[in-house]
Amino acid sequence: MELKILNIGVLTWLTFLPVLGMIIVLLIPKEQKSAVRWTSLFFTVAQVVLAFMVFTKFDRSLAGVHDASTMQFSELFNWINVKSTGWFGSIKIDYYLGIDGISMPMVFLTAIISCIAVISSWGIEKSIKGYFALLLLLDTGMMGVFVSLDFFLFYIFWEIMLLPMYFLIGVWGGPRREYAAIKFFLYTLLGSVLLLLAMLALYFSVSVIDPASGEKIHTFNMLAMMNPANYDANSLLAGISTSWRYIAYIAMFIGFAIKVPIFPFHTWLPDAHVEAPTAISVILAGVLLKMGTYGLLRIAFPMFPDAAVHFAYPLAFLGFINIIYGALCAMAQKDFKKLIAYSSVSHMGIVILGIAAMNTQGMLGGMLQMFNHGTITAMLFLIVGVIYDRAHTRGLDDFGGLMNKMPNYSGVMSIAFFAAIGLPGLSGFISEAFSFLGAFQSFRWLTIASAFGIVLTAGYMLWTLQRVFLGTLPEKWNNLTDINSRELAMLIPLTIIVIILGIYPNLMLDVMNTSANSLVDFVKMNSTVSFGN
Amino acid sequence: MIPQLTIALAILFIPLVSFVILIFFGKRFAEKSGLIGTAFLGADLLLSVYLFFSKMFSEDKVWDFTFTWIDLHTVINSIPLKLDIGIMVDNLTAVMLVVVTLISFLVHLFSLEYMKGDVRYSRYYANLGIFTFSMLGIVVTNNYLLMYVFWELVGLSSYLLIGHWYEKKSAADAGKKAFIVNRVGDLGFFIGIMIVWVQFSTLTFSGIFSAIGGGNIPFGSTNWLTAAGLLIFCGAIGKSAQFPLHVWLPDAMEGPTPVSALIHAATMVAAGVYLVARTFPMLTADALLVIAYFGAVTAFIAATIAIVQNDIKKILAYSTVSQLGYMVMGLGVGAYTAGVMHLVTHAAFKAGLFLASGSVIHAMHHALHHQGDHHTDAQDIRFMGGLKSKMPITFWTILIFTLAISGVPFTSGFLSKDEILAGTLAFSHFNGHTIIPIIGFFVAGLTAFYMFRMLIVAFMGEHQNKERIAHIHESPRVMTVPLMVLAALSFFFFFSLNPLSASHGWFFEKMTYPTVAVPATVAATPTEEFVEEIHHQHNLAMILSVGIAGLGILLAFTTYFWKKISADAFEKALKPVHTFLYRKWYFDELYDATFVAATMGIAKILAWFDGAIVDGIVNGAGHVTKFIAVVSGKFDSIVVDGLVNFTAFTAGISGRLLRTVQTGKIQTYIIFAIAGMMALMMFYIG
Amino acid sequence: MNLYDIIFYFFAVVTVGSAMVVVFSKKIVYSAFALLFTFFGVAGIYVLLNADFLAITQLLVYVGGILVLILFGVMLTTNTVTIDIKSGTMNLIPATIVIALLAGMLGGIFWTSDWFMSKQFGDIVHTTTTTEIGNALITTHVLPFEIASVVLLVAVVGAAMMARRERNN
Amino acid sequence: MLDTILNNLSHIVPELIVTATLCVVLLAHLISRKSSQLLTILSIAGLFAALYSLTSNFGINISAFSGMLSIDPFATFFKIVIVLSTIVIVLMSRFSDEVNAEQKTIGEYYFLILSMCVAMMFMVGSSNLILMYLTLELSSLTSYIASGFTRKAKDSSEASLKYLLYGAFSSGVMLYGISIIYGLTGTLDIAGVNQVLVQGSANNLALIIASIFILVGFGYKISAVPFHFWTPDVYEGAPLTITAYLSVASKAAGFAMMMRAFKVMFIDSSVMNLPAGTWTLINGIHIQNALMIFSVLTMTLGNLVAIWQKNLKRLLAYSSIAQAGYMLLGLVVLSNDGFSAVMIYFVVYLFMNLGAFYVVLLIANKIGSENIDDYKGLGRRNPFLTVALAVFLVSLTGLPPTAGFIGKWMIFISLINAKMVGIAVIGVLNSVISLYYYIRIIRNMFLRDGVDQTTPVIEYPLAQKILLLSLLVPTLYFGLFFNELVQFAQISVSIFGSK
Amino acid sequence: MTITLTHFLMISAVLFSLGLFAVITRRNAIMVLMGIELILNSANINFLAFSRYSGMNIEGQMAAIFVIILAAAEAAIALAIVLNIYKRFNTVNVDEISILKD
Repeated sequence: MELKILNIGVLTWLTFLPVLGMIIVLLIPKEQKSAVRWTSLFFTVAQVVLAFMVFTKFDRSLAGVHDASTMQFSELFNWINVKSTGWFGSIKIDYYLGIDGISMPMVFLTAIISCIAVISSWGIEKSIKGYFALLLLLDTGMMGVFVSLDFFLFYIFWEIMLLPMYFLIGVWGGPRREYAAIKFFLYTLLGSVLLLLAMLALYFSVSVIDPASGEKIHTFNMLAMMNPANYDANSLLAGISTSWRYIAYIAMFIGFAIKVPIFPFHTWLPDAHVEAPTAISVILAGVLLKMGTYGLLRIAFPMFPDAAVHFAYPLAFLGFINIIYGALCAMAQKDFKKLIAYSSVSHMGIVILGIAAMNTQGMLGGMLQMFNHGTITAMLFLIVGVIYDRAHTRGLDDFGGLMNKMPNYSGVMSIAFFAAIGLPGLSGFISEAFSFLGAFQSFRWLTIASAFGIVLTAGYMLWTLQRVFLGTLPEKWNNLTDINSRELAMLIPLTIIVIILGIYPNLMLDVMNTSANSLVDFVKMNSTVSFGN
Repeated sequence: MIPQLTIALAILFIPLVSFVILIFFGKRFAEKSGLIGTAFLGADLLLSVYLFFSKMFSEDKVWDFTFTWIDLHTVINSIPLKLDIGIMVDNLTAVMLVVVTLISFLVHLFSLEYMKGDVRYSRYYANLGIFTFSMLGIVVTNNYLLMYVFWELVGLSSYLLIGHWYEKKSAADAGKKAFIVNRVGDLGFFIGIMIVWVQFSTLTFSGIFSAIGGGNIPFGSTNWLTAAGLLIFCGAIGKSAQFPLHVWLPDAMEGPTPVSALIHAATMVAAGVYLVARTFPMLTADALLVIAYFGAVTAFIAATIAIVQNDIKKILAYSTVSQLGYMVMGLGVGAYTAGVMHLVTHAAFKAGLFLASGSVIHAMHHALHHQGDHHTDAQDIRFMGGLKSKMPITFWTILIFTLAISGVPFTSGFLSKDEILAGTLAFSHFNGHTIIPIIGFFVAGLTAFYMFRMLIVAFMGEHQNKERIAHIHESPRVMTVPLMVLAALSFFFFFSLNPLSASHGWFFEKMTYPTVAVPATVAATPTEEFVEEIHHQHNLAMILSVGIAGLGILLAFTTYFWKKISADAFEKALKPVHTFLYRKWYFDELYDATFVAATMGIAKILAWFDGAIVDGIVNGAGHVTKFIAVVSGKFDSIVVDGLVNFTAFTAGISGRLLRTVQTGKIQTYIIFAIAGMMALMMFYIG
Repeated sequence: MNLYDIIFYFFAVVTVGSAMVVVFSKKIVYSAFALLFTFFGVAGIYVLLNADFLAITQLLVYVGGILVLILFGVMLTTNTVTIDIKSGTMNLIPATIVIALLAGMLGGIFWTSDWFMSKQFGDIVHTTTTTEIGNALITTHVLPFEIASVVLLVAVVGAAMMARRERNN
Repeated sequence: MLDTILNNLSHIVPELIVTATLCVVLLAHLISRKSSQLLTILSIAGLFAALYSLTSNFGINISAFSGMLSIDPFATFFKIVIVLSTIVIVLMSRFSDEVNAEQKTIGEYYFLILSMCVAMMFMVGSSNLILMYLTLELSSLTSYIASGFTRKAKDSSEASLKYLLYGAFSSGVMLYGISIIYGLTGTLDIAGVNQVLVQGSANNLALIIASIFILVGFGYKISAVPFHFWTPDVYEGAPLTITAYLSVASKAAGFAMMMRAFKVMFIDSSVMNLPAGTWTLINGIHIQNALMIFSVLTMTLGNLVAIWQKNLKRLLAYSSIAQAGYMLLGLVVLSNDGFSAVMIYFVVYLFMNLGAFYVVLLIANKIGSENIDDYKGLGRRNPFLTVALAVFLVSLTGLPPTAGFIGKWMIFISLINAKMVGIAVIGVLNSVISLYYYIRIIRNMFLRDGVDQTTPVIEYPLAQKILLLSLLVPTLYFGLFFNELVQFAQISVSIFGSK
Repeated sequence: MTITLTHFLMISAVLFSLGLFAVITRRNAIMVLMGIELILNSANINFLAFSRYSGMNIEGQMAAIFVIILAAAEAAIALAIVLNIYKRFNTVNVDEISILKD
């Protein structure tokens, strides 16, 4: 599948459109605030349009995962080529983009969430140029992570996001923004340096024949790293179930787990969410968390199938802890945003549980849950943002009876809440159900235990709903206004997605299905194969 | 898809259309929304009736339509993995469709007057629509997946309906409680579904049953089959308010009374029984036994509680729980048709009871409002009394319903109840669990007693407050017509032409026992033997039940009408028992003290744990102060510190220690350099 | 014990003894003068080591140059009115420990090491090395020699800059 | 002999040009005491000429002056780094109010910078222990004076004294070590030393002690823990330009000398069965372990103490200590790719560190402070300057897409290639810690508001902007396109007299 | 007992240690400089001793010459710096000169 605009691949467009937007935003004079906003909006909308084009043109029958020939819209150019010396092979790094069923939904999600983040940032007044420039840069980083197939490139994008995020939380955040920002930064950096080491270890363990020169070279090509035949016999990561392989897997896992975040690496999340401005919370929950699980699926599982299978139960156990622990923590929160943040922990646990099952249902469920959680939690954060913009408080006990005062708002809110609870007919249900169904096949008791999470989720969600929306309206909120059309504009698309995917999940499952099956088969098949022999 | 199924689909979606129209354009229609909703339901009812008759006169056992919703393109246990969903109509479905649409229609009709002037009038009708849709969905689906989907939707819509007056904290609480308690049951249901799915890779009823019939049982163990059945039954425990999850139903009386009629009499609570009926073929003898006991215990507990309640709706609520227990017990003992039949008959008279009570409450409200009395509870039967003359239609219909529920001959209730009791006798005959029929008969007596207690106290005797009674009027026609319709349906001839036995009526003829799929070794008594035994026990059951019901009624009249026995004296003498019953066996308190408290406690502990321990895992001595602050309950003010701070902390401490070396005195530096040099030498030499 | 040995021990005692005075003397002027003797002693040792040119250079540069510089330094940095030319000590205990250890270790290795020694040690001709040094300086060691000139240039310019008196402020 | 010497002279033309320039600068200052601009122009011209003539040394790999000096790609590479950084420093000095205030001695200032440059250029090529000592001392002597250049300031004077005492002590100890080596091997030529040592006749104990003594000298020059103590004090006290120069050029020269010394002196060239590009040390010399300990200590201490600094110069001093720790990792692996990683790091370090110092200098010119607290709210007052500083700091942390990442990345590549995973983990964890203090500066600039909100926007001339850009662009460029850089470093890794 | 290389080396070791001791312990900057001169002298003794006992290897003597040159240059610069310090701080006691510290 190929799609080119002006002879440049569509994935490049998708990735670098925001950078283009950023440059233009930086060139606009500081005073023209609305120009800045509209420019940002234009570029993100363009990105959505492109993503939608890619989505429609995407060939559902091609698997991708480990197979370069079925990667779609792929672009492969040589980027770095250091000629080999007598004592050091040549360093070849490619600009290699491509998507398959694992990344397609994420690409789509990223585009939508970024666009919505721009809309929800309309009210930002402080250093508006800087804000939108950073937001667009962040967008590029996220998109890049999901489309790159070269590990080095992936890592660059992975890290590029950190700094914009730091500033976006740190400058435009709440009262404890500095703390939250630095905490986020340090945590994720800690994870990514471990990832870096694992990446280097992989690099030196894998070598392929360079088609250009015919010599054997090390490579950062992810697909090459997945092929057991490419491993050098005596390299660090050769063999099967060796301690080095386990160590590398765990290092990588920690890197990704911090992003997800998996207990006990989750503590940055509540702080970051609470302090971040609404749009950033939306991006954090909507896209950033998915990068962790995406990394597991794209990198950790296929490259370390033996370790992935070996650690499947511990992984599922962590998923279980996430589900229950996140839900219980959410229940005790008094801050609306913090509650949603913990609910994210809980919901991401379902993703973990699903993908740890290593079967089609679980994998699909997990992947779909990634997408669904992205949309649902984004909605929830937007909902909190709407009320916070009006009332300047997020205390759950400060509210009550908003249902009467803000009926439209409450309508959208109900959908988001019930989607989060996993109500059938809304998108969360089918993904959770698949995750559990898949997990049950692999881990019977653990899944039963995890399933208690759905009761707890209903508990804290409804309790929240009651505290904020039901009951009587306190006097002080008598002048609250209902949701305005701009806010509706960002919530309605997500609502539509949530409902459509609830009724017809095939729309998304179709895209992922072939890849998920392929991934499961690939991991299973290679988990008993010795690498490099 | 055959045309009849298209009609079934139409029946399913008409209420949804009603919902969508009313939710989006309700404001515009305002007062007309009620009429719109009622009209839609009327059409729905007509279609259902048509479908009912065409099914009854059809030779086909079942009309089924299945399609693949999600295909996972993979194979597991050599079965292609895909999610098939679809709809089906068999006799059970056809009957249930009529029951649901009929009750729903009547409730719509009744509400036109009852809910007049409500702040969210159109929203109310919209919610009724979505509720009816979900309930119909449960009925027409042919697989557990959709069943679960609609199951949850029923939960949602009941949440909306119960919490309709959400400004009242008790109403919002009740809605939440209903949803969460149901979720607990659903959890079991869901786990059951997981077992089934993992084993059979399909969720359609026919697929599962044929797989089990083919000797394929979960994880190769009949225990897992029993477990799967019981877990699915968990869903029924939740929805049908069985012990121990019955606590939500009485609270749910916070909703508008017609809603109670709809969801707590005829539909939502019936869903659980329906689920058991659907699952019947895969239930093992052990599972059925457990189910029977759950039903019996529920019936007993609820009946005892109902005796001492004063709130008219609470009494009805507990009587519902009790009757649901009856049905479940009926299914559990194997009296499939009897259980289902009781579901249908009960739907009619219980809906009638609720609507009638609604009528009374409506009148009381009206009167109290007139008086400017906002303290008197309009639902308390002790404040009623002597309403007979003022509200004749209501009184007479309610009398018929009460007779029906008490199992007096010539009523529909008698027919179904009698069969269930015969079933329990047969059951005990086969396996010796005599406690089941004993409870069954005892509860029948209790039922008669408390129902007549309600009737007598509320309608007969003298009204205490002259002024109030003057303002009490019979309800308008839109409210009384549904009562009359339901009263008519409470007579025997709709179900069987023989007033004393239903077993030869059309219902028994059409509603045949499903084919049991479980392996013979674990199956319950074979159907033929069992039916044979029921026939043997029938007369005994009839005599006993009529006798006991009569006893109960007599007792009620003696106590409350003739006042030969002082209820107060009894109450005083048995104070602890009374309190125990009045407090509903302390179930709520127990749950609050255990599950709720434990969950919240754990949640709080974990939240604290998250903030203080996980986050600040090695924050060390510096955090002792914070620790103390946490203990003293100042959790909110605690600054949550994390690995960041841990890093900063240890790094900081060591950094600070290392800084002290930098004294600014050059010779100290040189000493350190020499010392470092020496250390290195020692390292190599030593 | 031949003459060579006696001369060695004489210079050794002079060197070490005066060095001790340098290090341990309370008065800085004493130290400075003791340093003179140390330099002398070292020069004597140079002679014993067949380094006549070096010995002379030592005398010229150290005694004639460095020592004078140091004495100037002492004079310029001590207030001559209140003669407080005592200099305190510090870090005595750690210094003693560290230095004792180091000295012991050095002595140990010097005692035990087998050094790179030419086989023809016995028949060394005691000649002057001046010619050789001269030759080396313009052939093999011309680069260090030239760099040394840069060093001196830097020293001159730098010292002049540092020590220059500031006018008008 | 004369012919040889004359011939050899042609290979040190760059050094000669700089030497000539320093004489000319001195004279020019004597003649015209007013124009400091002329001095800058002369210096820059001379340096560029030297840079140009360096290009003719590409590919030459010979030994000159009777084995005293190696003219090899390795030396040429470092000479380029040194000359480049000297150019930047000269330009920075031109813009430094602190330096320009000393109008009377400005000639000496440029003279000192240039002589330091000459000393370092010789340092990186010297392959004789006595020449090493000599050039090391020359560069040190110039540094002592240069760091006391603003001699009227107390802190500058103190820095100068401390530097002097510490340097004299260290080089004394190093000289003593050299003398022991001489005793053990009978030669001062590092290749000759190696030949003797390979035969295994030398006493191990003496050799260890001698090598540790020598290490003291090197450690002092590159400020490795525990020989780093002078660094913070001197960096803080010295003029900013000198601090910047010391942190880059001086360190580069020290590293080059150390790498050459160890590689030529201590490797066992008789061991054959090693992978290409790696080598092993002579039996009994455990310099590898020592370096490992040094590097870990150096980066950890540098990072941990830096967290507490309030003065930006002092913070950067500790940061440069930590950076030296990372570079030492490249030596630990004992392989060509480790060496080339260090060399790449230096190029990167040149741009990012000088860039950071340059911004600090520009800001100090305006607000007269190097205190981190005074940086609050600067982001608003001059976005470009502060964003540039942020980029340099991010690069120092080692985050993509800046060049600093590539520097660290190459170091870790060599570590992982050598399967030294444990030490690599320590390295990456350290870079996480380093983020904590670098980000503090960024935080103050952008996240905090200044005390005085009304302070005007900082304006500065175009020339200063151009210099800033010319440091900023490579910092970003090499982060994404490091092809040539890596290739150049890999070619340049060859040292005369080693395999 | 004849005089051997070791004798010379012992003198050198003693001088080196004394020099270091002076560097560490004396508070007066000039005394510290004297200590450094002792260290340099001790190294020179080593060079010359090794030079003689390894068959008149001229390299040792050359090294010694350069050391002497450097010692002279260093002394000049050191004294200039010390004088400058004296002007700023009015003392040459090293431990009192510590405004730069953590």
